[in-house]
Amino acid sequence: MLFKNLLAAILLTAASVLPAGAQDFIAGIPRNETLIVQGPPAQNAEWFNLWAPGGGASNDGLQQLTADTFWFINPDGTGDQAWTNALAADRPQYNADFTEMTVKLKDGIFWSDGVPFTADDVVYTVETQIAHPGMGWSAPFTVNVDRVEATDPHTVVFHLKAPNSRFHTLFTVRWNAAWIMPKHVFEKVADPLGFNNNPPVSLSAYVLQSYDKAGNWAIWKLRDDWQRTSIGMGLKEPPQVKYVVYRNAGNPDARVIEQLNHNLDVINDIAPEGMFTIARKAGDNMAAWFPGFPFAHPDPTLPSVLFNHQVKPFDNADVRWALALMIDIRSVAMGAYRGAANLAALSTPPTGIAVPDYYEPMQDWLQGFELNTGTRTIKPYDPTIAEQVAALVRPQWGESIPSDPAKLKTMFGFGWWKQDVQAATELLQKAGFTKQGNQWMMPDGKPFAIRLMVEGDNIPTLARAGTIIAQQWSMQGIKTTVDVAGPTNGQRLGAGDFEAAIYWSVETWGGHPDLSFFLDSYDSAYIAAPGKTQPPRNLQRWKSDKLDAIIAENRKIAFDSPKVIELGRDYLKLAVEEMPFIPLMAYNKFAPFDTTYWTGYPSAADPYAASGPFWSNLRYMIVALKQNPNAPKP
Amino acid sequence: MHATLKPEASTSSADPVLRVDNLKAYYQMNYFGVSREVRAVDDITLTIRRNEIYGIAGESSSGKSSLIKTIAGAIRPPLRVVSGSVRFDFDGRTLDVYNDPEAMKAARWRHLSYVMQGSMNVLNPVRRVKHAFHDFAFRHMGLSPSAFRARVEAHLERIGLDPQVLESYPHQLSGGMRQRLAIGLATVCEPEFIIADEPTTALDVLVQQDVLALIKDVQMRLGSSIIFVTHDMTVHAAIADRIGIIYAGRLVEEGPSQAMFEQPQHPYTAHLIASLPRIGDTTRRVSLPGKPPNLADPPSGCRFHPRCPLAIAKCETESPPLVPRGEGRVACWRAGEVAAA
Amino acid sequence: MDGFAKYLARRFLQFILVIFLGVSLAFLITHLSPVDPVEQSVSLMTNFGATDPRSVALLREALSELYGLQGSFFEQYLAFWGRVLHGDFGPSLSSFPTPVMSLIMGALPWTVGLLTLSVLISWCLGNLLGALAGYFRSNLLLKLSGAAVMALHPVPAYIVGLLLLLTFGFVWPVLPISGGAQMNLQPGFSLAFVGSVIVHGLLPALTLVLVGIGSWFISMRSLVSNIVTDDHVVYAELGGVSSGTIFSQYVARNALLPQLTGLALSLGNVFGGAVITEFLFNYPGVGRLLIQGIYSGDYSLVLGVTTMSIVAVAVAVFVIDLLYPLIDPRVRLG
Amino acid sequence: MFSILRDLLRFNVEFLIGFLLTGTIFLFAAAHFFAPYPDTAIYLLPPDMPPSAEFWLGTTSRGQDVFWQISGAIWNTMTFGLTVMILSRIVALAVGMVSGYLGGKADEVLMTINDTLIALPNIPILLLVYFVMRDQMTWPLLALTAALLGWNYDARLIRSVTLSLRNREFTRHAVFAGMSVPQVLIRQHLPYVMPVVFFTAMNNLIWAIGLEVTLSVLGFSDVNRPTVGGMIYWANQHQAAVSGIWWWLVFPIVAVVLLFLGLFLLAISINEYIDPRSRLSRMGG
Amino acid sequence: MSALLQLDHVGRSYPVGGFFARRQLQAVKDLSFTLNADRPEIFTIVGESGSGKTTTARMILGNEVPTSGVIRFLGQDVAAIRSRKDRLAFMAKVQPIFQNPFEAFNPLTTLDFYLYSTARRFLGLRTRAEIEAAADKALQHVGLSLVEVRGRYSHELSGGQLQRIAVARALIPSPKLIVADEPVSMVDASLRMSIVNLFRTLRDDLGVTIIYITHDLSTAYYISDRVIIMHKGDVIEAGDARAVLGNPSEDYSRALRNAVLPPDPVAARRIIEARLERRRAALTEAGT
Repeated sequence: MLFKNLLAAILLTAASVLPAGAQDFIAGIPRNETLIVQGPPAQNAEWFNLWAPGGGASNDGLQQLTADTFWFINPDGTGDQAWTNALAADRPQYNADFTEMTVKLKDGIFWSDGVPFTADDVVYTVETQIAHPGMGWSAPFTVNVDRVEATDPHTVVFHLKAPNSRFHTLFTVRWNAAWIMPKHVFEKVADPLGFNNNPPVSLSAYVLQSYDKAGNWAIWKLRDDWQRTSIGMGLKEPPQVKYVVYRNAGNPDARVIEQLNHNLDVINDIAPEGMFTIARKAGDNMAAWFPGFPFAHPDPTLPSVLFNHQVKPFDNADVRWALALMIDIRSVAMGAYRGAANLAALSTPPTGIAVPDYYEPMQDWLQGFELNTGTRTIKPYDPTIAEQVAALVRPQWGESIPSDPAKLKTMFGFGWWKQDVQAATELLQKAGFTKQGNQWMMPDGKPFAIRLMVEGDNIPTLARAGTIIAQQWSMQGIKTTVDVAGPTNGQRLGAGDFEAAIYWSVETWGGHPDLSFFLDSYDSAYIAAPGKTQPPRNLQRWKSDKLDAIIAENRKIAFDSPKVIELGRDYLKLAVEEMPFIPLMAYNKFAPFDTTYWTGYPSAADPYAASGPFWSNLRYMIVALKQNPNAPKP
Repeated sequence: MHATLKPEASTSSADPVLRVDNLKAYYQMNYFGVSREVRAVDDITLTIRRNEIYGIAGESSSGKSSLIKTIAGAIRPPLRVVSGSVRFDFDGRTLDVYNDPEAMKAARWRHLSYVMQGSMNVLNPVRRVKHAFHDFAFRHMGLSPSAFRARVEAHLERIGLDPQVLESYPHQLSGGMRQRLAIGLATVCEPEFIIADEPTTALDVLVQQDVLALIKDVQMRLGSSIIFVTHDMTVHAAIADRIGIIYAGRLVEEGPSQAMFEQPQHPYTAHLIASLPRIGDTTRRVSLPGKPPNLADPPSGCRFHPRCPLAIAKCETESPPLVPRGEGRVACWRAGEVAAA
Repeated sequence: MDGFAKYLARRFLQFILVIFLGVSLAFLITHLSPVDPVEQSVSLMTNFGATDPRSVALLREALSELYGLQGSFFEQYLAFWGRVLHGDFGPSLSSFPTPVMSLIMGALPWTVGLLTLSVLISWCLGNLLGALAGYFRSNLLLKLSGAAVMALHPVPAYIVGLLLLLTFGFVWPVLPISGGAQMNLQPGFSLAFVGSVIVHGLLPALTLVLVGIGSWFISMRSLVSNIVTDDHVVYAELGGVSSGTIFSQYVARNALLPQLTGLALSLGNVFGGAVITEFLFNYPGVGRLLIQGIYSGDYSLVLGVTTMSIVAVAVAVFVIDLLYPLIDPRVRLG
Repeated sequence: MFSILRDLLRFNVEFLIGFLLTGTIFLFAAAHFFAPYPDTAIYLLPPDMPPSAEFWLGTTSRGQDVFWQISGAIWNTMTFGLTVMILSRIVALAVGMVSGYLGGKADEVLMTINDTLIALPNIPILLLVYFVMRDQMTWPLLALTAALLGWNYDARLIRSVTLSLRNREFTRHAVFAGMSVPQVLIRQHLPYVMPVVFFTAMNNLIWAIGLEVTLSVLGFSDVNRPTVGGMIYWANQHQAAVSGIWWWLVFPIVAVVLLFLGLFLLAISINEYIDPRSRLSRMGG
Repeated sequence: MSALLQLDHVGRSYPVGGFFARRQLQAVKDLSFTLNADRPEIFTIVGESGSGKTTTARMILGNEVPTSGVIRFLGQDVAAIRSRKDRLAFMAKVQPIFQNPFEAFNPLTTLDFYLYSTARRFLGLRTRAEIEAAADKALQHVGLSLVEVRGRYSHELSGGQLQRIAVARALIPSPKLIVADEPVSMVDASLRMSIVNLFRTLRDDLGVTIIYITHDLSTAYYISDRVIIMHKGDVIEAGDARAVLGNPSEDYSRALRNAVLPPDPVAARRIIEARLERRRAALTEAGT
């Protein structure tokens, strides 16, 4: 009796409550004016001070939608269309020896509280941060800036401590950059480091509407005066997206479910299998970078097998090459990405402008590249890898896989090193290794074993790649165990506490051929002693005189100089010869869009803006989206 | 001598209120292949009359406790009734304990109550005593709650307990008080029949005397029949009208207590009585040789024969029947010779 | 009363000692953590931009000073106790300079609401079913529900939650699968908000109830099957007391007493959050906060949550010890 | 020993079912030693194959045979769970019995430690210890850590049993028969404590397996060693739940549930067998 | 005369009562008596529950420490014996017999283990044969043999047999003193006398002094040499057993004496009848 009553009560409650739960996904905001984007959970959600550490909603729309600075580079773009003048009216102007940079600012830009934006805000930004170590851009300003002045309300002149032809990149957004502070707000604050800036005034087209104190969501609203912003000025029509919701949509499974339920328009990252599920279930309501397989968007970062050059025997290029030749990249592509990988043999991501500037012109050189194994010379490059991978995925994807090799190269990459166990054997022997049974012994007689570090479930595809490479090496006689570092990954990489790792030490502008974005930090002067923390980028602690020469040369020339590409190619050739790390592929992200409410997302065919929710370039996508006329009516 | 305290049994009426016929109740156990059958109650027939106190005596594990549990219908597996019947006669209605469970349940406490050994544990330790009275007796009394309470209090006063005990928890009371309370609980509905299982064991001498007096008092007032078990022959001497002696699951002798103490018919009874020490007498008492029989594998013939000083060849092979002798019954091939021995 | 006061004093001393030892141990372990909050912040601030190695070094230095991480281990330990005694866990390192306390206080209502209810429901349900199953051994319905509970018992919380998430979010999408309340709804005692909180809490709560019910069920059933053979139960049966009364007043009542200690412990544990469930359903509670803290090397935060949990459990045990005499008359009156 | 087993099998249905279940799963788990592929090998088989005649339980998205994966995973998880269980039982027994028997100062000290550990929240402590140990965190070490966190509540139960045994006459008798403390504890008290040990052992095992899964799900696991939690971890990494690869998740869980049910039935029937009350009635008397 | 055991103004109090109402209970008050080492006797302590007799036994055995006064065994303060070695030496001379033989033997331990353990620990015997011989010899004293006991469990034997085995075990180290706390109260009446008779034999044949603690006046009368009657911690009456029990002088002792039911229905009924009369009178009085 009791059970029956209980059961009845439960069912009754369920019946009355469940439909209510399904209704009204966001209270009081029309769904068809709202773009819902996957954001990270904001710890310390009430913190809106973008210029001080403190967590908060920085990546939940704060910097993407309200902050602004001089210039933007579209990482997916090529040539001039990749460059956008935002607050600046023009490109940066340096003096001859690169000790002075002058920036002209656009007129008619206002903060969301109605205060005009002027050069004083810029000066204040730089000076305040220099005065407060610990603020986000304090350190680079302190290192570079001798003096900054506003020569008139729309002109700023930076006097630098030393020549620096790339100083403007501090204010150039690829992912983010030094954002301009609202002087009229911060000057009233005693401690800019302890100020939560809540609510934030906006310099861009959207402004904070409401946020979750628990950090699960933040909602941004189109400014009424959106035209008085750098992005709004350029628009011909008003943006159709009135509200942008950044929401923490939970684990990858939940993200897939939420998008299928039309509660999440933009996904940042899911596993390939989740992507395939959405493609299968959402049908026409789905858009992605590629409309069909491989779907994924290649980020301008380069997942690689990093070696710690300060740990023997990884200081030996022959060993590194041998390990590269033991890899069957097709299995890696299949295992990590189910084939949906954009493979990279060169040490720069095969995205954006790198394709016409580096990948296409260097194919001949790659095919002609000869490697001395100690007993013979081989030509390790295999330009047909894309076709081979295509053949592997065709059973599953069938007709959607084209047969045109040129198209396949944009999907799967230009080529990679052919697995060549014999050559690897010769290289190892050349390096003094011996093989006992199926076990390689190092020159000192110890068995050659590798701990391959991966971050883990934060970047599952790389963890997956790591397990396959480990298996391949193990099968060739080098016992490799995968070590999941989790949250300690970054620190261990920095401290050199690893032998080999799957991570990236190369990131580029994507939309600009200049490689200084990462290359400058490869200068051997910055290499830390073993055990000490290495500054970002040169995590493998690769030291090369030739490289130093390239870096020195690159510093001397201007950002837009055509010589940049030449030096870039020199670097790429050097990296092939020395194989300081084994580049694998672009960091492909599965980031499907739901087109039920919005259309016009960027794609490989129309890469007009970046689409990653955490990328500040996203704003150019948001203002370009169009309402789907077939959207369900509220 | 007080008139009501005559040791002669059943003067008032001779009609039986309890009839136990050929009752067999065995422990049938099967633990992981070890099957055992313990014949705790082995073919026992007896009747108890109205207004009579019937004592059951025997050593531990003789089956006396099993017998009284079987009579009370308080058995749980592995103890099972194998054959025979237990019938009560209440208000002219015959109730078979094992055939009329519903009627039995209704009759409990109204007609038939039970005093258990170990009064320590029979009351719910986490509730006040008054709840026990309510749970056990309220529905039989047909009284309003306040009238019921008054009745219970009066009843407790009559048996010499402060009604305040109703507000107590069991563990706040001494052993003697608890035992008195148990008797109070068993008699509050004035039942015709009371089953008492070792009601005075483990009580101090002074308390024991008190409780025995109480039982006798209540019995006389209500005219109830009481069947009770104890191994202490002196307790039987003090209040039983008739005594049944159990040995190895069987009734070996039964008779009025006075007669039994004066002239035991069975050698075992004789021994039980003879071994009792008494103050003022330091002559050496002999104890019974041997050990109590194992009921899972009892001796052949008369079960007492291995320890019997009078045993003859016949005793080893043939089990003596329980036959009338004198004022009672006895099961012994040499029954006549005991007194002489 | 003298004896009681003495007992109280000793018990209180032990209570303090437990908290002291527990928190010290937690301090030790958190400070052995290899995750360096400065490095975490540095990598957060430098990961995506062009980075000049010289400025990174400068940043690291500045942050280290800002977070107050200088000083020996022992000095930090003393400073920690100094703050804790004032109910302050210092600033969070990953959410600098927001105080840890305000982060915890933000998450606590969610967790306490969710967990208290789930613990109570699973305790009541598990005990009720367990008691019924232990008393009415032959009832088929009870046997079946017992089997269901038993089969559910070993299934890890994550799986139960995942199954619920898939069932009610994917196959039959009727319940929200993420978050604590509807978006853009301002917290308050409005019908909409409370309703939304309840609806959002259904799946995590159901997960916790399903996961928690098993152990209560099993222990209650075994307690009851011991109690039914007790004399007072047998005696009540002989007294013709109705089986309903016997069940509730003689069996369940006695068996519940030991379960109360378990309930108190579970309620104390509420302050530690339900890590897996909150993680899975993205529930804005202490458990999720804790995971974030661990990931970001925010030992102030981790230590704050751990300390709260230790104190809560110790208090719960202490309180139940003090209350027990009021609950169990045997202890009260000896 | 063998005759006990035979008796239990012949005369106790629960034991029989439990034995069959546990035995089957054990054999199944032991079979991984004879698996056709190494249990860490990936992409040797076509991925995502549903259960079929060729792959009985299907294949994972990593190209592994679910059958052989579960086989190895159950073995490893069981080893972990049993290690935690046995270690923590030993500590619980030692602390509970010594504390209950000796009483006084020893009891106070042990119970303060015990209460401290009760108050420590398990998951954060384990995660932190995992962080501290990192690469050195092998599964035996993890098992040890878990065991150190998993004995305290049960030690209290054991202590209360010992406390009541301490005042039993046979304990005093044993002392006057010259038995030493270990002799009293092991010979006289242990049989009475064993049912508690067995009863708590099952809960502890469930807790340990749950812990393994929890840590794995949160990403704290040795990916080089297949376990039930590890399988769930990898299934998550491949979003098996939403991708319809249900066999990757369902079968390991079914195996765990069956294993647990088997062990539970074994535990309650063995408990009945070793329970002093049942032993006594079996011996007669 | 040398004293085997000397109790000198011994007292013992406990905190009692529940959680909220604790008080001190004086279980034993100022108890003094001396047992002579040269003349073995059966010294009986008679009392009801709560009289302090069991507490006295526990103090003599060293299981509890007096809160006042001293207990000396062969001149040594019993409470001061702390080390395991001293305890063993003490236990070799003073051995207990417990009330409930079924409780005194762990039902899951074979009976012979107790015998062997005693022989091994107190006699220092090592070989199996020696140990078994010692056990058998002790069992012979109580009319049993090792063959009957070996490998048996307590439930396989009767209470009387168990109690005799308990006595045999206590005899193994040839103790000077045996403290028997209610040794027959849980034994069937028919077997009771076999134990009681055994105590006589021990005293007469082995020269063991026995402290016999009981509430049963009839067996006390039957075997005791000297007796003390305790009530609520106080000694009410002490002296020669026959004299005290046969003709008690104190009110309490007399009441106790008169409550003993004789094995005779007529006399027993008269006692109950008298009690009943008093009850009725008391109730009538209360009623009026």
